[in-house]
Amino acid sequence: MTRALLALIAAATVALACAGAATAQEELKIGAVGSLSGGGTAWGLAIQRGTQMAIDEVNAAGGLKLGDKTYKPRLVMYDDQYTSTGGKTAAERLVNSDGVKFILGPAGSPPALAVIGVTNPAKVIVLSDGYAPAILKNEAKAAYNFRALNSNVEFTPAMIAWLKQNMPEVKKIGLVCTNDAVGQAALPLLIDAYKKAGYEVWSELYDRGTKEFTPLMTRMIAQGVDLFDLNFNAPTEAGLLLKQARQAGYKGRIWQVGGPSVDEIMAVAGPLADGFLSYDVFDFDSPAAAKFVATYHKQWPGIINAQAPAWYNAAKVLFEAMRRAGTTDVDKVRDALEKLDGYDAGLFGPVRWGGMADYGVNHQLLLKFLIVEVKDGKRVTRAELQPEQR
Amino acid sequence: MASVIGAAARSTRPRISALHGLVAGAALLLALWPLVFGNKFLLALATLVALYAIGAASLHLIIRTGHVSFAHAGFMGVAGYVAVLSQMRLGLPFAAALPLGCLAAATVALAIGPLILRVTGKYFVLVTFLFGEILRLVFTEWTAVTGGSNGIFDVPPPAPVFATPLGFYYLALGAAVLCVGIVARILGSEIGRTIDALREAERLAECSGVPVIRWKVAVFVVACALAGVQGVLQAHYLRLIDPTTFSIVESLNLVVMNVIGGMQRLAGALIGALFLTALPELLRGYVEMQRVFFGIILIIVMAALPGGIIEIGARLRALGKAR
Amino acid sequence: MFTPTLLAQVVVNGLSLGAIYVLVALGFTLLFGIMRVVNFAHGAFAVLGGYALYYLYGQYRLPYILAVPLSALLVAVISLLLERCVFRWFYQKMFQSMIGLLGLNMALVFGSVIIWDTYERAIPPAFNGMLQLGGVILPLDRLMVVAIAAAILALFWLFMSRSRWGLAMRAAAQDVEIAEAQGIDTLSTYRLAFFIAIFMTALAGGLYAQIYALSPFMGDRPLVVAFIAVILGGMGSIPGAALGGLILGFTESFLSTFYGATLSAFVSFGVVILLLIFRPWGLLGTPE
Amino acid sequence: MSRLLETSGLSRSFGGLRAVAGLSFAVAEGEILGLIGPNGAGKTTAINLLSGVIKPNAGRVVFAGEEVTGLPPHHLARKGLVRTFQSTVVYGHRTVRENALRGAFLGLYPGVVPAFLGTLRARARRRETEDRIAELLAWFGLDHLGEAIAGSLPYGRQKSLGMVIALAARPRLLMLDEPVAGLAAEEADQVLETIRRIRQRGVTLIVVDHNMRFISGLCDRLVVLHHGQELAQGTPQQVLADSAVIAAYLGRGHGAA
Repeated sequence: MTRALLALIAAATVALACAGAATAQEELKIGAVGSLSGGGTAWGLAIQRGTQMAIDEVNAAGGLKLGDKTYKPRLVMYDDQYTSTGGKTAAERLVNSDGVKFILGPAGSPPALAVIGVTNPAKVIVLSDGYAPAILKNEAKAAYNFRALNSNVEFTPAMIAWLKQNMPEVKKIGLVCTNDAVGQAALPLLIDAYKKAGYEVWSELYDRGTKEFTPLMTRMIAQGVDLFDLNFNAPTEAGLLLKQARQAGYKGRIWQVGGPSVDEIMAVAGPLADGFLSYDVFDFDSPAAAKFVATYHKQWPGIINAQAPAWYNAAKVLFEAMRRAGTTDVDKVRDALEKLDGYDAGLFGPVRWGGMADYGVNHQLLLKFLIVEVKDGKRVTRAELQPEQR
Repeated sequence: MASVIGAAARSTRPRISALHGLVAGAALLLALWPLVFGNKFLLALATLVALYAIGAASLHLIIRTGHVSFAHAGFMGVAGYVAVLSQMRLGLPFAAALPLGCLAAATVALAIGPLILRVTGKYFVLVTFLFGEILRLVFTEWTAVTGGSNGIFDVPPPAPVFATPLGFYYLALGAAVLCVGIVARILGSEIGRTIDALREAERLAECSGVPVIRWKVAVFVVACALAGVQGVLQAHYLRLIDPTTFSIVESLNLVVMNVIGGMQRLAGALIGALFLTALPELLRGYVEMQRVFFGIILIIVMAALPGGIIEIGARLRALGKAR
Repeated sequence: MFTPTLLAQVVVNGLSLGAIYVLVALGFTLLFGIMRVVNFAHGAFAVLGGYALYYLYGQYRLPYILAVPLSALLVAVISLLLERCVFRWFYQKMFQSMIGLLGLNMALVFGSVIIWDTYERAIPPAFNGMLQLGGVILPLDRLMVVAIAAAILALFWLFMSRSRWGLAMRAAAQDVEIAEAQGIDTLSTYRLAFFIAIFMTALAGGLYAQIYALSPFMGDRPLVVAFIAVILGGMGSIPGAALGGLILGFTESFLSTFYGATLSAFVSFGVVILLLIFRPWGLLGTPE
Repeated sequence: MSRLLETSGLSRSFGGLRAVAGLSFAVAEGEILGLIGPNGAGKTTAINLLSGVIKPNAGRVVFAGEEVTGLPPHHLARKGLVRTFQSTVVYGHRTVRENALRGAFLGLYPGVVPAFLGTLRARARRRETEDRIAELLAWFGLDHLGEAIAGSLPYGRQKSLGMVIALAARPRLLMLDEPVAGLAAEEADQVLETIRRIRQRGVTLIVVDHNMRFISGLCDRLVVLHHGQELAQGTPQQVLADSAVIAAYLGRGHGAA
């Protein structure tokens, strides 16, 4: 706690100093938008911390050399409050007040769509996250925005194929999700995917913020579901759904095509989480991750949100594109980004762009992912899968 | 506090022209500054302040009848969705969609008003709180029409002129001046004096021949229609419409604007709109601390100035008189 | 679908849900009933109670039976400072209290974010097993909440109706001026009522955090639940809060099981609105 | 004399308590009718029923040949049925003149559009009303207090202001709820005089009070209430001679008041 406070005081001092000292020479502002208040705060902090780590790395190596200039990147981040108004205001401020040309985030469809409405006309590069297909599939043909994390469109088909192969006894799928943007946009696609694969599906939406699912679980059990998919539920809700499903007497399998929230589920559900299978974006126990985890914990204690490495990755990808373009010129950096296939930022393997078949533009960063299982309170990798490049 | 109004109501005749001059000067300043300073972020912020001024002022109108509505953002949403849908699905021009949206908000207000306006004080707060939640649930659940939580995006600009930030600022400013002007005129006329009367002594006013419920409903309907203007314009400003813009948090924001600015005067609502829209932006630099500061500022203002920021003026005047 | 086992399960679920709601609503209704303060910071005190239990039980491993009351006591004692600096300004001021305490809620919640970060924590359950009777299941941790809620309710009722302090509180709730004329020290009565209200809220928050999950944003839901339960039963009425919480629990259990969560939300909001229009003082409150 | 107001079988109960039961009487145009009875006899309920503040469970009220049972107060005020309140009910934060203007709502308010636009007609109405109010205030000796804040006036003055507010609505029938309660004898005599002058202006009056001496000196006819029911009705002489009235009323020691 003391450390957090000290860090805070330091940050405030730095912020004040920077505000006072006009623009430091050769400084390169990297914008970020994310939820720093309200329910999406964990995602916002993942953006902030992942990006900050990538920036620290560049600065520790003496800055970003582009052509004959050396830039010192600096993070400027604003809160979107997980609303469209907040996203728009944050983007307006970054673009028009701070003159930022590159933005990471936000996470979540409402702010992401609002941010893109500002940044695309202003020709500002955005690497965002959010499951709404419209983020990429828009009138501007994505233009200056990219998606830095897989959406369900990318990982669902591979996971269902794996399910068919490894658990042939499953017949009826139960799906419970929030009625927010994620649930309403992504769930129908997931239901279709299951149905196409020959499964029966029972589904139900609940109001965002609900913590008590026992009645719903009782309802689900009465429907004879034999695989319960926690799909796109936020980590806590996923954990509570699992715990309360078990407490209500559900005996079937539970997995999650979405999330990922394995740590949170283990924390919330304790021993009841045993046997749970999940989509996972990042193997924190892999050798490649060790350095990331150590660096992260130097600054912040506690559980690392699974999205933090992906944002770190996104920021590194952006910096590499700048290096290759040799300039901060937005159009040149964008072209370099699009041609970045094969560059390895260290955590997710070589960059692969996809999305042409689904969004009409190859602006979707395809990240390899895992299927993990909880065994005796530990996470065990069952399979490593790649999204299909379409 | 109310005695201040009482005294003012009588003795303002000569001062009104000075007030008008002040208002006209302020309007001129608001219209001209973007031409001098080109800061686009300030422009975006000023646009938001103008939009919120509409919502806060229209809520103030309801507050003057003695009811504090926590569903105001919900009515904005009704207008916003109706206008956007009639523009995008029915192909109506903006000039027709805007009044249609406001009419829709007014219709909902007219349907619910006679029922809920019989309830007073904290109970009204709770009724409207729940009604606002119901409206939000409708926006969220009626996916076929409202697009659900994803909302409706790529909302076209009202007209090509208003597609630029500067153009939209003038649209928002114009709408704000018009709406606030309507509210000010209502409150300054015999209508406003009757509204004050039915708040201060409902039974007495009723026995003097004021049809109290009918008046309250009428004011509620007008206020909700005006709030609709903000809802519609906000959808165009964001270029999208979704339920998060019209949640209980937004309604609460409008109430906070009124209370923190001062519930007794229209100017309080406007000060509150400015304060509450600008302050978080000023604090935004201190990412993690901003909300803590904001919370503490709310406490201090409410504890030190129960009548709102506008009370500072009255206090200073009292101080001046004391010397 | 309406099998006897399922119906019995619905009733049991409703009872366990209702017990949580009752606990959450008690502190809220007390503050309102006596000081006319709509405690928008209710959720924040629940959060503090959650973190207190997290440390005392989850980290320092105190015996459960001690950790629960101690954590609530800890929060209540520290909160006396807030009573002095914040709440005292807002007694008997409806709207100012709403906004001021909204500010307090923000400050406390985001202060918690700085101290404890945003990620969700789990407080280890005191009991892991499940009670199974016929086809009906009741997890032991829920059973414990039902027991605690019943005990608190009984103790509180005794305190309010039998003790001198309880009577003073009720007198102050009826009419401040008369109470003062009768020689009741309203300020210290208020302080005591505040202390008890925060104690109960923190206790409820601890149990809530243990059953669900703990984060600085945990408090939003208890606030809404307390609001609705208290409106149902009648603002300021203790038995009302108990009845309101139980009704809410049973309704949610029944409707969500048989008709789904969305309908359940619509119906409960709609019913409460109708109740407010036709009987604003709630089921057990008294009209003004 | 034509009947201005007539009630028959007017009843209202709260829960199990019958506050007013089967009340029937008539008021003639230009008359002063006294409604008396000890505390708790149902006088206030009766006036609330007549002014529309509460609705009856049974019975009828006819005003100027028109059935008005259960109509809301503002409707009755429009027809000319206006009341005062027992406790001082005024707009406490406003000036005396503002208070009187509020009472004159019906004459003052020109309709939504003229009021919003502030048309010439609206201004003319305001001027007319202000003149009328000035006269009323002078009549009640409040003219020099026009700019005083109503809540700061002494009790007696506030009661007078209550009457001004009611008279500003230009009633045909004015109901006064305990007009002298809490006043000194001297002030009460002034009120008595004022009420007579109100009648001279062609206003019919119903006066509710429990002060037998005050009311019998003032009224043309009396209706005596006891436990919500009519005990006697007639001229003051007839009523005072009624044995039931003496038993119920004087027997309780109120008569000397």
